[in-house]
Amino acid sequence: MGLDPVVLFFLLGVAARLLRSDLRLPEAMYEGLSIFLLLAIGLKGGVELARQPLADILPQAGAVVVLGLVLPLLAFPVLKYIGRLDHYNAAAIAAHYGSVSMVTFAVALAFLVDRAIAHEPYLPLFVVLLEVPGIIVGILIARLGGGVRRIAWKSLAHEVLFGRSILLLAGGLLIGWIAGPDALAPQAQLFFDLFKGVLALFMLEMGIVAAGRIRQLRRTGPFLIAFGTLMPMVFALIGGLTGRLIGLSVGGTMLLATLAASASYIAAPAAMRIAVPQANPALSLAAVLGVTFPFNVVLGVSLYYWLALRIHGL
Amino acid sequence: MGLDPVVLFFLLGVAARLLRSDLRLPEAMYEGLSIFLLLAIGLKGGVELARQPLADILPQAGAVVVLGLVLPLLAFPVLKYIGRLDHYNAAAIAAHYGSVSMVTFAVALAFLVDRAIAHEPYLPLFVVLLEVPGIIVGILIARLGGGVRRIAWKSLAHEVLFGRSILLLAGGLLIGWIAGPDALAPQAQLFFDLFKGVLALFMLEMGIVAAGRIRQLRRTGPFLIAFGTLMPMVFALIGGLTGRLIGLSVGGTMLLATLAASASYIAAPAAMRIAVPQANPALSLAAVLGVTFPFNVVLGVSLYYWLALRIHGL
Amino acid sequence: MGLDPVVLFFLLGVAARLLRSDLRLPEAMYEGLSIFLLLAIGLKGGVELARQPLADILPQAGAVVVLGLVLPLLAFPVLKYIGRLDHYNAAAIAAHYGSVSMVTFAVALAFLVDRAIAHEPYLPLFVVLLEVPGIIVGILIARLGGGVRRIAWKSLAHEVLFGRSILLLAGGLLIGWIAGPDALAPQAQLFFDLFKGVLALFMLEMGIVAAGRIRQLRRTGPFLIAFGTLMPMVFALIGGLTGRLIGLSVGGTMLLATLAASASYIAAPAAMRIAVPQANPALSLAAVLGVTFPFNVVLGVSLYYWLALRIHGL
Amino acid sequence: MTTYPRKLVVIITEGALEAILARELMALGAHGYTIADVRGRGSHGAREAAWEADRNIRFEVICDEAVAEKIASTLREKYYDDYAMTLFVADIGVLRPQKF
Amino acid sequence: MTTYPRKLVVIITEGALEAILARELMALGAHGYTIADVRGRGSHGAREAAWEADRNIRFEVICDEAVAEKIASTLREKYYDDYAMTLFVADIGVLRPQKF
Amino acid sequence: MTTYPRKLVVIITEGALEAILARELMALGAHGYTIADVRGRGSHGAREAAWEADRNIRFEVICDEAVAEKIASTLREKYYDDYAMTLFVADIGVLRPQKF
Ligand SMILES: Nc1ncnc2c1ncn2[C@@H]1O[C@H](COP(=O)(O)O)[C@@H](O)[C@H]1O
Ligand SMILES: Nc1ncnc2c1ncn2[C@@H]1O[C@H](COP(=O)(O)O)[C@@H](O)[C@H]1O
Ligand SMILES: Nc1ncnc2c1ncn2[C@@H]1O[C@H](COP(=O)(O)O)[C@@H](O)[C@H]1O
Ligand code: NA
Ligand code: NA
Ligand code: NA
Repeated sequence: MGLDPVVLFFLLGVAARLLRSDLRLPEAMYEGLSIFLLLAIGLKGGVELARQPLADILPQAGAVVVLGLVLPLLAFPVLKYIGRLDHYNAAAIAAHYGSVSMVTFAVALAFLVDRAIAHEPYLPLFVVLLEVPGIIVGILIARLGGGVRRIAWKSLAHEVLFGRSILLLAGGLLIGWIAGPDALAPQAQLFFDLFKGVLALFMLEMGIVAAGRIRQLRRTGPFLIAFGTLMPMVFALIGGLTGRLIGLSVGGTMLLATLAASASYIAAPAAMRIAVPQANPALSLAAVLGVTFPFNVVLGVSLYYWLALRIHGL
Repeated sequence: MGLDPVVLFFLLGVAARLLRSDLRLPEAMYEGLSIFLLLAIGLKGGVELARQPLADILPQAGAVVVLGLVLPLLAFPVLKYIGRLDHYNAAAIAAHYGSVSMVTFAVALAFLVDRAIAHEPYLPLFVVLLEVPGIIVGILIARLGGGVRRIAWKSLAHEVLFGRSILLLAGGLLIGWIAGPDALAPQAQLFFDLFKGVLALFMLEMGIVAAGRIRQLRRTGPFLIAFGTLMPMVFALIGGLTGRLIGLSVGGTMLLATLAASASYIAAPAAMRIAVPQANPALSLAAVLGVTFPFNVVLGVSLYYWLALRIHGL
Repeated sequence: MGLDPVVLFFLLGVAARLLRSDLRLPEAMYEGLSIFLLLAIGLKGGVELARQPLADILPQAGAVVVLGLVLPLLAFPVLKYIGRLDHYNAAAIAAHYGSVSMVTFAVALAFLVDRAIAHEPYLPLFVVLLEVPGIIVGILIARLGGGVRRIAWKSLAHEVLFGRSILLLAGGLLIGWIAGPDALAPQAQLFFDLFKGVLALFMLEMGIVAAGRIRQLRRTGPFLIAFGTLMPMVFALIGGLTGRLIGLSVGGTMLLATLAASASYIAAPAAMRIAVPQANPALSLAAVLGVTFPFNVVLGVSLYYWLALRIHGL
Repeated sequence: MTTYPRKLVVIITEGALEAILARELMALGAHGYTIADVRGRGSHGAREAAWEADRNIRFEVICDEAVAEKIASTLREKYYDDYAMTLFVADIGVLRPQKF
Repeated sequence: MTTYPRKLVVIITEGALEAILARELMALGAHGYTIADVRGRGSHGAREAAWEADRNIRFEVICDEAVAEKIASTLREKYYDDYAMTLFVADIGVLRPQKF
Repeated sequence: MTTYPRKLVVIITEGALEAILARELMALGAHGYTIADVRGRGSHGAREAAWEADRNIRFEVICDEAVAEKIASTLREKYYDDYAMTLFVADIGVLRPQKF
């Protein structure tokens, strides 16, 4: 099969940046593409959700939320005691890894679709469910340990729950669920047929952005590099086992493993800047974008598929 | 059938705004999507126009222009004497309601296409014809009643006739008409197949924009809310009767009713800021975007279809 | 066949500008569309390249590079001695005409595809090969004749080789070549099926930009108008003969003629501003965008097809 | 560094006025201007640049005192009443006095 | 031309603060503000506006000296430590003293 | 409010110079800069930002007088002849003198 074109686009972006090319996607295009991807994933999931009884999914959904609450609690002590990061930075990075990356999910989804590997079609719902808990736990950790500093909880809950990415994902889910596949057919040519092409374009941009974070890794030292590759693998294992536990297929297990392994670079950074401003965003973004995102899309996705097979004893 | 997805996207935008989400479409995307929609509607109409003798349409076109001249004359006294708005504001709002909304038309068109209801395919021509007269009448009213103030008529005619929206609609019509369906086939995949998906995205943005105008309604009082819902219904009746008179089918009658009921938020506001600067744009936009646009796309379109059926005695 | 819709979109843009319409594509859209076109042409060529042994193309590629080195050397004396332009301006304009226009190529390609005329599918490779040499020769001419002024050659090589347009074209080629047609199938719906629609939109913008340069022609006098139409015809002849010589089909010959006839308005202007700042960009852009680009897309493409037929004795 | 004193006139107003003000400024004697797309809030409420009617622009004009005065008084008279508009003047220094 | 002296406070900071600062400035007594999207470099490194976390904004506030002082001291206390932020103050003149 | 006097150097020029000027300014001793995308008109005609070769940028540098002077004289010498460029200097006040 070789390298997925989506990964090649990512590498082109990385190369452009490392070669100091003037190639840049206009910021409006970055925003437009990410709005498209969030909506499309939501719609896809919503259309599938419409096909089956919600009650069947509820217990799974509960388990997934618990997963989202547990992951940052595991990451925090590693960051604080092994990585020797200060309290705020450890909490903020834990929040990033507790939350998820929608684009990493999209790459994993494309991996399965290309290979015609079956998977529960309602997994986009889990993206929504996993995005928020990790962030909230991270903020709680930061508060409990940090000095007293009033946090505007109301405005923060807002920021997190009604932030762009949750709103588009959840909104897409709802629209897909209400409208159903037939009513959405006229929109399908835009949102579904063009999905992988748009994802490729976005990966080009992600390559440029990620490569821009690599330099910072030199300053932050080897810990973040190790953390950014090892933690996702551990989280993938936990996510994969959870998937098995709640009865997901191999494909679904792989997707949940990938979600657990992925780290947020949209919702979490925005929330941390407001809720934990003492944390240095250069650190978290170096780890998330400079290490984990590239690792996941280039190697991780195949690895997590292999893992899902093993977990299912195949 | 339930709610059209296009309406659901609109409601998602409204919700995003009312929930004070940070969701915003970049302005370049707003512009890009509206350029696309204007061109696509024009092209579609032009391609259809190419299929039939122009002479047959000429009398209908004449009647439609007359309709465009009459509507603002009806709206003005209502605004001035019942609404007690000052002369300039009454004239400016009359101009908005005399002109038309291309997106409302697009939603109505999608309504018919989804239900496979026949309609004259050259109706986009009427969008072009109806956009300008209402604006010009509004300006004339403003001038005749207002104090003496030199208006640069030449530059104004310019602004209105060669403004972005007319140019793209009319340009698309011309290109579609000259090129014909076969030559345009390679472009069809962009402009025609993706139309409803792009319309959905644009409606998301319109929801955000419209909801941003709702707050102003509290200050402007109940008159504009009543005007913004009742006037469109009256205009729809007039438009529908005109449609019947000039021999349009039920679908065509419904489209003309919708056009009459719709109010401009692209061409008219731009022209009014230059030609009738004394008018307060907050008033007209609150009525057009905060009341009439939502009313038309959520309820109006179905209502006008019912109306068209009744007018045709069905 | 009549006018290609792509040309009609160009003319609509020209009309919009000459009529002083406020129609403008947002700059982010201009950039987005051109990124799309560069990638799509590269991908298309790369996919085709994957189908045949590279060794067969190498000698042709060598000849094409030589062509790229020779053309500016022919243009320079004409500009300097007949046009009486100063040394720097003559060198800079020679560089523009020595390089190529990707959009002109795309229009020629669409011309062939619409008429189902066979052509070597790897010609996008030649776009990449022809973009750089003309620019480098132009800079060398400027340096050799100009006063002593240190040029940062390293940063310049950079600018030219890793500039946006080369990077996207060459990157697309590589991705297409590595991934092959099957792996790229999911992206095909975006990059290949929408190509002509996107090209049409871009031509609308090009019309606006080109028409903005026409006024300057009045000041620069008749020489640039003559140069901008005659030089492309001479270059097309040279390009066409080269095509015949290296064994291209009629379609391929026409494409190479068009490439030779075309003048750069992305890579060359950017490089000249840095490397030959003494040259006045108003002159080169008036010739390239105000004369040659319109000439090529409206008339040139058909002319060069006729030329290719004659060269092949048909 | 010898700099020559000039005035910087900054005008923040509705996007709809771009073409008109550009012509007006040149007619009033400016030798140039610079325009940026901005958003903001003032006595006319929030203008958030979400779409075309909601966009602000920011004109910046370097000129001598006489032209600055003409610009300020003309805009005050012609536009202050009907448009969202903010204008201020600052003292700056330029290197090429003949240019401005 | 009679102009009335006012202060122009310019704040260049992270895009993430837009909504918060906008509220803060109004609460501190500003009558308005203007925002531009910018990019830049400073002690926190390059901020190139390639994507959302990398975007700067530039606030411009015309106000009287007291409000300028309150803005400067509040921002210094609340944001200087944790955010990429640059602030400067200039003397300007306005035509309508009651407006600012 | 104690502010420390500094210079604000503003440079409006062709987009093509962005990377070069950014390096140049840092080399001349600036501690940072802010860039905005703008359009405009001047002695080189209209630059309307419709496409890449037609784009202006606006650099803003806060620095001390010595650096301001170096920037102004270097740009004058190296770029004034060949590029559309406008430069002006204003007096401003900053809160943290060590930062600029
Ligand atoms: N005090 C202020 N400081 C900075 N900008 C302002 C101020 N007041 C108004 N503006 C800007 O000027 C525009 C028009 O102002 P106004 O006419 O007061 O609504 C606003 O949208 C803001 O962008
Ligand atoms: N000396 C300076 N001149 C102009 N702008 C600056 C300067 N220093 C910083 N900035 C701007 O302020 C932002 C934040 O600054 P900093 O906190 O120093 O990283 C930078 O990204 C620049 O946009
Ligand atoms: N008098 C002026 N006031 C404000 N901006 C100016 C002025 N003159 C020129 N500019 C800006 O500087 C750019 C280059 O100027 P120029 O070299 O005169 O063409 C123009 O495109 C404008 O953006
Ligand atoms: Na995770
Ligand atoms: Na109407
Ligand atoms: Na050429």
